[in-house]
Amino acid sequence: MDRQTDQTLSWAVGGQSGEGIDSTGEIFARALHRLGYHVYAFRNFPSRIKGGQATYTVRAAAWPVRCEGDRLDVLVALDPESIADNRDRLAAGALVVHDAAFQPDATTGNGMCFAAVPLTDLAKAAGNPIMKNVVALGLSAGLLGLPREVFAAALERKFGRKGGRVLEQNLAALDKGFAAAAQWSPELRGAVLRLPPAAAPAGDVAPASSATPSGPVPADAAQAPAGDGRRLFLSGNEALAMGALAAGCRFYAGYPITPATEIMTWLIRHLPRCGGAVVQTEDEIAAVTMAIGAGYAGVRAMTATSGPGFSLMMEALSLAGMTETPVVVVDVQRGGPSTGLPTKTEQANLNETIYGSHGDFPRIVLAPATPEDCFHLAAEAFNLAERLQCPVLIASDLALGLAKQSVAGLDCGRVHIERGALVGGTTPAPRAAPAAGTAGPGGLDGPGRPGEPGGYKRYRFTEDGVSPRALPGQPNGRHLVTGDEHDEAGNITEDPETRARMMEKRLGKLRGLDLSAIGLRYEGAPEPELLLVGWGSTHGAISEARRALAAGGRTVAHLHVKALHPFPTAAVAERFQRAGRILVVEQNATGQLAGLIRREAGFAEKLESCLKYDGVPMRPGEILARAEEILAARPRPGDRPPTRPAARPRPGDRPPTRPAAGAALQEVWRR
Amino acid sequence: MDRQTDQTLSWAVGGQSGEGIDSTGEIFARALHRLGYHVYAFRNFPSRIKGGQATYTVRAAAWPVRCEGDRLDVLVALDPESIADNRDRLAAGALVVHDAAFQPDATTGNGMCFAAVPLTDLAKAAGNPIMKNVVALGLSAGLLGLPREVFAAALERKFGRKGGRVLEQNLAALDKGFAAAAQWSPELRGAVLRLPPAAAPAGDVAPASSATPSGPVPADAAQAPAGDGRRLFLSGNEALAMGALAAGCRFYAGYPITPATEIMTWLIRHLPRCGGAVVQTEDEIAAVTMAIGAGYAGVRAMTATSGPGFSLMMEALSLAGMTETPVVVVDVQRGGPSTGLPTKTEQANLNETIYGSHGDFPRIVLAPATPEDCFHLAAEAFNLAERLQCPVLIASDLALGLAKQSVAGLDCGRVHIERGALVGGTTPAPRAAPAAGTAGPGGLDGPGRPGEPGGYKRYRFTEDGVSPRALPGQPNGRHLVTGDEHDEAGNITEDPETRARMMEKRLGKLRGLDLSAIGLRYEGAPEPELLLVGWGSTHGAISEARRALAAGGRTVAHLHVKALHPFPTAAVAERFQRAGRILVVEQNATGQLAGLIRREAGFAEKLESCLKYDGVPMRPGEILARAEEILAARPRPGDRPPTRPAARPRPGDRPPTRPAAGAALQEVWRR
Amino acid sequence: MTTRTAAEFKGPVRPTWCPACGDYAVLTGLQKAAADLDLDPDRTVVVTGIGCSGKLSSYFNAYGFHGIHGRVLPLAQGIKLANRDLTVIAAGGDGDGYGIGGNQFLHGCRRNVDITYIVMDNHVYGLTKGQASPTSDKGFKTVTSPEGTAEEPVNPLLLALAAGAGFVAQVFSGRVEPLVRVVKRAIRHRGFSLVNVFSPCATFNRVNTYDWYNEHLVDLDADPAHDRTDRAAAMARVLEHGGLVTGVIYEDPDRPSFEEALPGFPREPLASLDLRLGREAWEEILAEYV
Amino acid sequence: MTTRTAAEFKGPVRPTWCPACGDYAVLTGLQKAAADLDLDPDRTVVVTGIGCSGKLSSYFNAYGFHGIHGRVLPLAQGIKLANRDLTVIAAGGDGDGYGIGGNQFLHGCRRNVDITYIVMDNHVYGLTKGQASPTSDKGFKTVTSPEGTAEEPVNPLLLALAAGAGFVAQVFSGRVEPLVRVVKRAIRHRGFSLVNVFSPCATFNRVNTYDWYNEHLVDLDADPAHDRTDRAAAMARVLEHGGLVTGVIYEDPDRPSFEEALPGFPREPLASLDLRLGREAWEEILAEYV
Ligand SMILES: Cc1ncc(C[n+]2csc(CCOP(=O)(O)OP(=O)(O)O)c2C)c(N)n1
Ligand SMILES: Cc1ncc(C[n+]2csc(CCOP(=O)(O)OP(=O)(O)O)c2C)c(N)n1
Ligand code: SF4
Ligand code: SF4
Ligand SMILES: [Mg+2]
Ligand SMILES: [Mg+2]
Repeated sequence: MDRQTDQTLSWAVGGQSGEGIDSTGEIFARALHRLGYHVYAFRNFPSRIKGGQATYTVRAAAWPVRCEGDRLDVLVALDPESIADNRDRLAAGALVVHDAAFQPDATTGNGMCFAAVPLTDLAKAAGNPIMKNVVALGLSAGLLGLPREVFAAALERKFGRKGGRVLEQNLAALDKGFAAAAQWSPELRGAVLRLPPAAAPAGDVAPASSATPSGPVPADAAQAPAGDGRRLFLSGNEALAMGALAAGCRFYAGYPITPATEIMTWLIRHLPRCGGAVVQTEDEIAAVTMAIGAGYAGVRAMTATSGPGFSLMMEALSLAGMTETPVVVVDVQRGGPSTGLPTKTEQANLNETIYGSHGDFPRIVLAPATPEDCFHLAAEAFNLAERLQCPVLIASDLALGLAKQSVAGLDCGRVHIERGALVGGTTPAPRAAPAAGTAGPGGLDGPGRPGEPGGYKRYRFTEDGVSPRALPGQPNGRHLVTGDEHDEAGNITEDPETRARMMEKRLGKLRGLDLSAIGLRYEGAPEPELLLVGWGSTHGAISEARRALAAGGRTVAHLHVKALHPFPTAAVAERFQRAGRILVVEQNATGQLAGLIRREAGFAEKLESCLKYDGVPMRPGEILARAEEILAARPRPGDRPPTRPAARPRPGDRPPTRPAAGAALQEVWRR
Repeated sequence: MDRQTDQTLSWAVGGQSGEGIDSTGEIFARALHRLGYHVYAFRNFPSRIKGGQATYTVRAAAWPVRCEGDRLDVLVALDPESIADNRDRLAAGALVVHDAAFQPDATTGNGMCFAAVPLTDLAKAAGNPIMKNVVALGLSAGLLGLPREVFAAALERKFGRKGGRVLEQNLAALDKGFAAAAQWSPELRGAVLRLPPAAAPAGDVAPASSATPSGPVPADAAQAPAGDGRRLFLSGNEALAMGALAAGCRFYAGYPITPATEIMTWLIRHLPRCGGAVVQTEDEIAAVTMAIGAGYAGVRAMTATSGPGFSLMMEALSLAGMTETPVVVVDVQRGGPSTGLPTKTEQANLNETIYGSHGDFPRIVLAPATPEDCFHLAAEAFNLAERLQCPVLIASDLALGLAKQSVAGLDCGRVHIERGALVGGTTPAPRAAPAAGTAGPGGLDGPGRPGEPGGYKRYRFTEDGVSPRALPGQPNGRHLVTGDEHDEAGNITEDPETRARMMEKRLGKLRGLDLSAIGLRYEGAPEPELLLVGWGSTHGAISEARRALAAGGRTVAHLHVKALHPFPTAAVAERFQRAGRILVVEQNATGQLAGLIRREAGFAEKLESCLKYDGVPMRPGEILARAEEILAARPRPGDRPPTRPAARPRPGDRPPTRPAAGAALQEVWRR
Repeated sequence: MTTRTAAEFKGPVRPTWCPACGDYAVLTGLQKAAADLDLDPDRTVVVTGIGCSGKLSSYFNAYGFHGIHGRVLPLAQGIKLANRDLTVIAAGGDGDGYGIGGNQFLHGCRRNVDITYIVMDNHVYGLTKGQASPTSDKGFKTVTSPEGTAEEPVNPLLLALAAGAGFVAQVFSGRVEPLVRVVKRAIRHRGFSLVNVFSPCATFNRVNTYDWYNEHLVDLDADPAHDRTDRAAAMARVLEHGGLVTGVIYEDPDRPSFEEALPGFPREPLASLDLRLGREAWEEILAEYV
Repeated sequence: MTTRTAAEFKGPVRPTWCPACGDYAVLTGLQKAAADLDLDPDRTVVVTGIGCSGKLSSYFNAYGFHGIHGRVLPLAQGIKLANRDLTVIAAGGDGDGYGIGGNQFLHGCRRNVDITYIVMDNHVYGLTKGQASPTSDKGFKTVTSPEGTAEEPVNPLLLALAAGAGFVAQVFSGRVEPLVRVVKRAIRHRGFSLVNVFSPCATFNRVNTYDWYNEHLVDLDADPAHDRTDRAAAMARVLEHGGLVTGVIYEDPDRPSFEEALPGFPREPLASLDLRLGREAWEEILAEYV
């Protein structure tokens, strides 16, 4: 898709990690956001601390862009590797602004324009060669005709503390960039760089675009955003942490791991102010069991991790399930298996979130697709955990967790806290305060000692399987909680009859739970010839692919699954029934969502997979290519359901993503 | 099924755990085995060390009995609880011999005969009241007309070391029991107790039965057993450890856990004699990683555990998959979730064996159904692990692991050791010995330094994805092994192209792997109206149910799945196509095998579940009842595939197992 | 001073330990200590691991949490941090605490949350029927070490001292009075306290019996020369006697607990907080992201 | 005596540590030690954990196993037990070894398999970008402890001594000669040896810098009064200096390694065994079950 069609601008800055790539990208992205654009920003970074090629991509438009897209329109390259690493994304006619300090290998260019700018020299002139990133920033802003104040203000915020001199030099570097841009002829600039008309500035209600949306631009592009009206620019991890805070999470225990660490560091900055606490534990086993202990004692508790740490939590999940203890566990998936690709994205823990750990016990698995989802599903997770007294898992992924996006405001007021059945309807009063609210179901104020006839029964058999909890501190609520099988009072038993009923009670809690309302999002034609199905961070890319297909005359739709377990089978089946073929898009090598669908809903004969497992976020063009491939083939009504070998990666499953190299180069910049 | 029909005898001794229940049962079982009977023996014991009701059941016949059956013909009760706990199994006309020291609550009897025998008094007379179990043993043997010598010899073996006095007393107690039995009128005895004609004695080739097999007795009952001809009496755990030893396992690391501990204790007795070593580690994480380390260094290595410990091993499994390190991990499943029912059986870790751990990596999951399987699949596991360089999991279960059974001989000679691709075709020579066998593929004797062009590449891309291993110690085989993504040489990389190819290489190793030959066992009609499908220890119970159904005129068959992953889809689908309805029998609450089948093979519309999750081993009658229920209902061709809620436990899934109480009692024994 | 009796802390379930198991004395000792300290059963939580020892919570009348093998300490810390009004007592076996739970032990000692940890140390894995444990004497013969163990045993006191525990004590099931006295002191200690109890396994340990302990133990509480505020001296004494000492070995009454040391940790129990977020707080947070 | 050079132990990959990272000195020190000891690269395995430190195995020319976070010791022990002809060197970070890997560390010390464990202790989680580690000084400010940590740091030497390690040493990346000398001695030690290396993180630890160490470290190797065969004395010295000592702190040359102590453990590498089972052995086994 070219810029004319999708009306976006894709800009990236690349260089050695540690050269200020992140801050340059971040300032650029945030400025566009504040100017009213919808922005999607993603860092591609290596698993090392300093050095190694890193790219910060910013995609902006007047409509809500929600993925990196396929194309790079402008690359500001601080080193040669950046060009090599991003070459596949550079569209014909793309502009590569590179530091004149090196000569790019232009032999494999694809009709891109190379422009050498003496970034380092200009930075040197401003006072320090390391500020070449700031020169690049000014240059980029200047070329797009963006106002200097926004960028100067950003630098002021950043360096304010470090005192005048550094800031001054940075502002000088910025200006050198702007000045360099001013030397470009307006035609040249316009040919390469044209940002779509700006929407309303940040803080306002609607990023009302003056562009008439058409074709692949979403129909609702000009609509007012939902929420409390304030547009935000933030990552999925940040939104998730905010959702947890808003939902009353007051205890977090965790162990650092990429890409989940931000959730902990965010909460450590904000929780104590609300009376909560964060503990960095010795390992993930301690993290999850500490959270379970806190959840048992009546605090909304959470832990977050990624693959390797998540695997270590498996045993404890089973404990939470057996003891009916609420706890929220977040898995921000990254490239696996094992340590895998710690800084790259993947969605290969779906199976583990649903099937990891031993024995049968109730759990709920939610999978946010956007920062808004991260916020609201995190909040919902705590309600579900306490209402159904079981672990709730949130399967996020690196691309979702780390990408920063413009969102239409997150409304704390929409978060309702439902604490589920508590005897006396309340949590324990502090020791200092007079005891209150101890009467209630379960005869807590009766004469029966806990465990005796008439006494409180923690695991009382009830209609819906949920038994009101007494939290420690609750007068007369004493009982045993155990990971061994137990009777209604909580005492250990091996009686087969009781055992069977307890299993039914526990698993029965999820029986009526239909998550389709929060767990499915459907967009597009009601009876599509092709239905795109996805989960997690691929939402944006699938959306764009869907719109492109529709613009090409196809009847298509997009079903995004945000509740993986219990699976919203009925609602999914209804959609599937009406679809011609179904393409399941996911970032793993074995088609885990497709497998889940086959198991829970069937439809094997209609299912196709679009798999990606190279660590790079899914791109619309890859989905498009695979979709066209499927639509070109005839439907195969008599086909046998695909068996495991078919679901395994075949080279054919990887759509050709990389455009062929070649074509002429142009040197558009003269000193 | 009554005794006339199935021609078996079911005998049990029950009492307080610690009263010698196990040794009594064991001596009795082994004696019958040595007398040429086929014996199945199972202990039901509580999760405590002393006290608590324990029952040792022995079922014997002239044909290969392979489960406890539904019925108890004789119960020797040392305490009242034993009667209460086993009441449901006591058939009409069953004999309950109880210690005259107590008066059983006979009000809910079901036409059983109660016989009070002064076991304690007789033991006291023999010298010590604690020998009441030995009196019971003599009594039981006497009633059945079994030869005294066999039992006296067993006692001699047991007490030989403790010196004369204790043995003398025990022999006296045994004789008191025999004498008591002699007082019974032969008619009375015959009415209640008649052991089918004995087969050939132990040590001989065939337990040739003189009974003409008919009805539910298997058609091959009189056939000679396979194997090397020596009939053995042993548990699944013992057979599995023997298989590992025979296959060349020389390193075991483990942490104690019921019901897997016997594998470790068995190996600790036998491995050092063959030059191997067993390490009891600090936890299961150390156990599995130590085994992985050993596997990497060229030793066939194993660990075994159960649910909670298995969950702790999840992270490391992923490492073995990523580094392509062979290792064998055994999960002897027990009642879950969490600590659950540590001494009861269950099959609820199927999902975890296949889907536990993060990321996509190759693994193989085998599930033995009999001690013979335990032996041969354990041996095969090591070959698969080294041939395909991946973790191989063996999912056993408590009923299989702990029940002792007569088997037709285990042939060490049938075990072939295939070590897979090794550069130079060999393991490293000891430092003392001259280096040998270092030439070979990969240019190990070439000039290229490892990692340099021409040097050895541990993860060389090959046709089948398997790259020859160089083991540490191998000259010029140096390379890095890492859980991070890596290139052919083993060095860490984040290159998307290489990453994708490596994923394909690893997962591709299983592509051609069709496990149907070792992984499926089919018995019965080729086009059955009902196909019973099971896995693990339920094999014996399903077999009996199938024969009973067939005897009742139904066309039935039984497919047992012993390879869970990669699933033998094609072969299973072929069988399923020809079946009317399919009943999946398993001991868990969510129908994990049924779910796997839906995912891998489809056929949701034909599938029904027979689930059991109360910790008690599956019984033929339960399957029979469920099968009759299904056969009574009409086929439902237009049905929607069952969705998750349908797969969840419903009270209706549990066939009524417990016979109604009531009926008159008889007092058949007079002092 | 108090009207409570040990009997009030008797739980609803009858103990199923083997006769002569050392754990009986731990149970009754803890019940006596609880009564003496006038603990409120409704504000007391006994958290236990998996093992024979772990059954303690079934037999004690209070809130009880019988968790998973080796994780008694993070569970107990989570409970205490969630509600600091509770008295939290963690208990388990030597395998549970020093075997599989070793990392939780190490870090529990230095984190110093105000809980008391009672280890019923019988030098063997009881519930799984008699394998060697981390505290088994070198050469101890079991089903998993038929020729005797090859490793040096863990020395729990030394480890706790090295890991920075602020209260380290050891007692013996065979002597209930000091057990009660030391457990009381441990519960009163503000911060993490370890009480390692030599609690003989009557079934699987025929070496470290009541008689054996009676013969070998040295009571440091009876030794006026022992300076229990000096960590190095405490270590030296423990080493000197091969770990076979009883009494309060080390105590640092001034060290702040984790709750006191963690910046911003509130006085009010987290479990009692009003969970609603103020409008201003929310606005302040959003301001970062506009 | 030897013809090998440190350069021979240079691996195929160029290090990507930050400039001035302390781990460079550990790498070159280990390469030098390996050359001095005339180790055969083909019979040497470097096993590493996850962290910046874990990258060491990528840069060292030998067999390398870069495992999972915290499990370097069981991996290394498994390798050594599988083939006792190999020289096995385990290495990792402070988080890897004393944080998540604490239990493996504890039991690795007492099990005493003949491996050498080098911990690159920078008092911080480097690879995950600067969170507090178990050895972080109390009050150390990081993204996860913006107001400073609340816990007492782990003291690795004390822990190793308490856990029964037979060789305990500490060196500093800023002084390569003693580093090489001590590492050589550690590798030569029969049994488990710990070398804790103060290896400054130039990026995330602005407190424990080269200068800081140069100022604070006390060299026990230079102190003739230090009796390195006395465990209690070693502990006292470590405590006395708050852990800031260097040199060989403790050494027990006579203690048998696990391989020597484990009954029946063969002299021949397990990896070199003929796996076929003799007919008699098999018959003997079957005899139990007929
Ligand atoms: C993860 C896990 N591994 C193993 C077990 C099996 N297990 C139960 S109790 C126990 C050890 C008990 O020893 P100890 O902690 O000393 O307690 P004791 O029974 O001696 O009181 C073990 C290994 C388990 N329950 N969970
Ligand atoms: C199970 C697991 N948890 C967390 C991580 C993330 N992680 C990688 S390295 C590391 C800590 C590194 O610190 P340290 O061991 O001190 O090594 P350094 O980088 O400082 O050398 C962590 C937490 C992981 N890889 N695996
Ligand atoms: S086995 Fe030992 S520890 Fe367990 S209850 Fe019996 S005596 Fe006590
Ligand atoms: S972050 Fe620290 S430890 Fe890691 S490479 Fe950089 S300086 Fe070294
Ligand atoms: Mg113990
Ligand atoms: Mg570190």
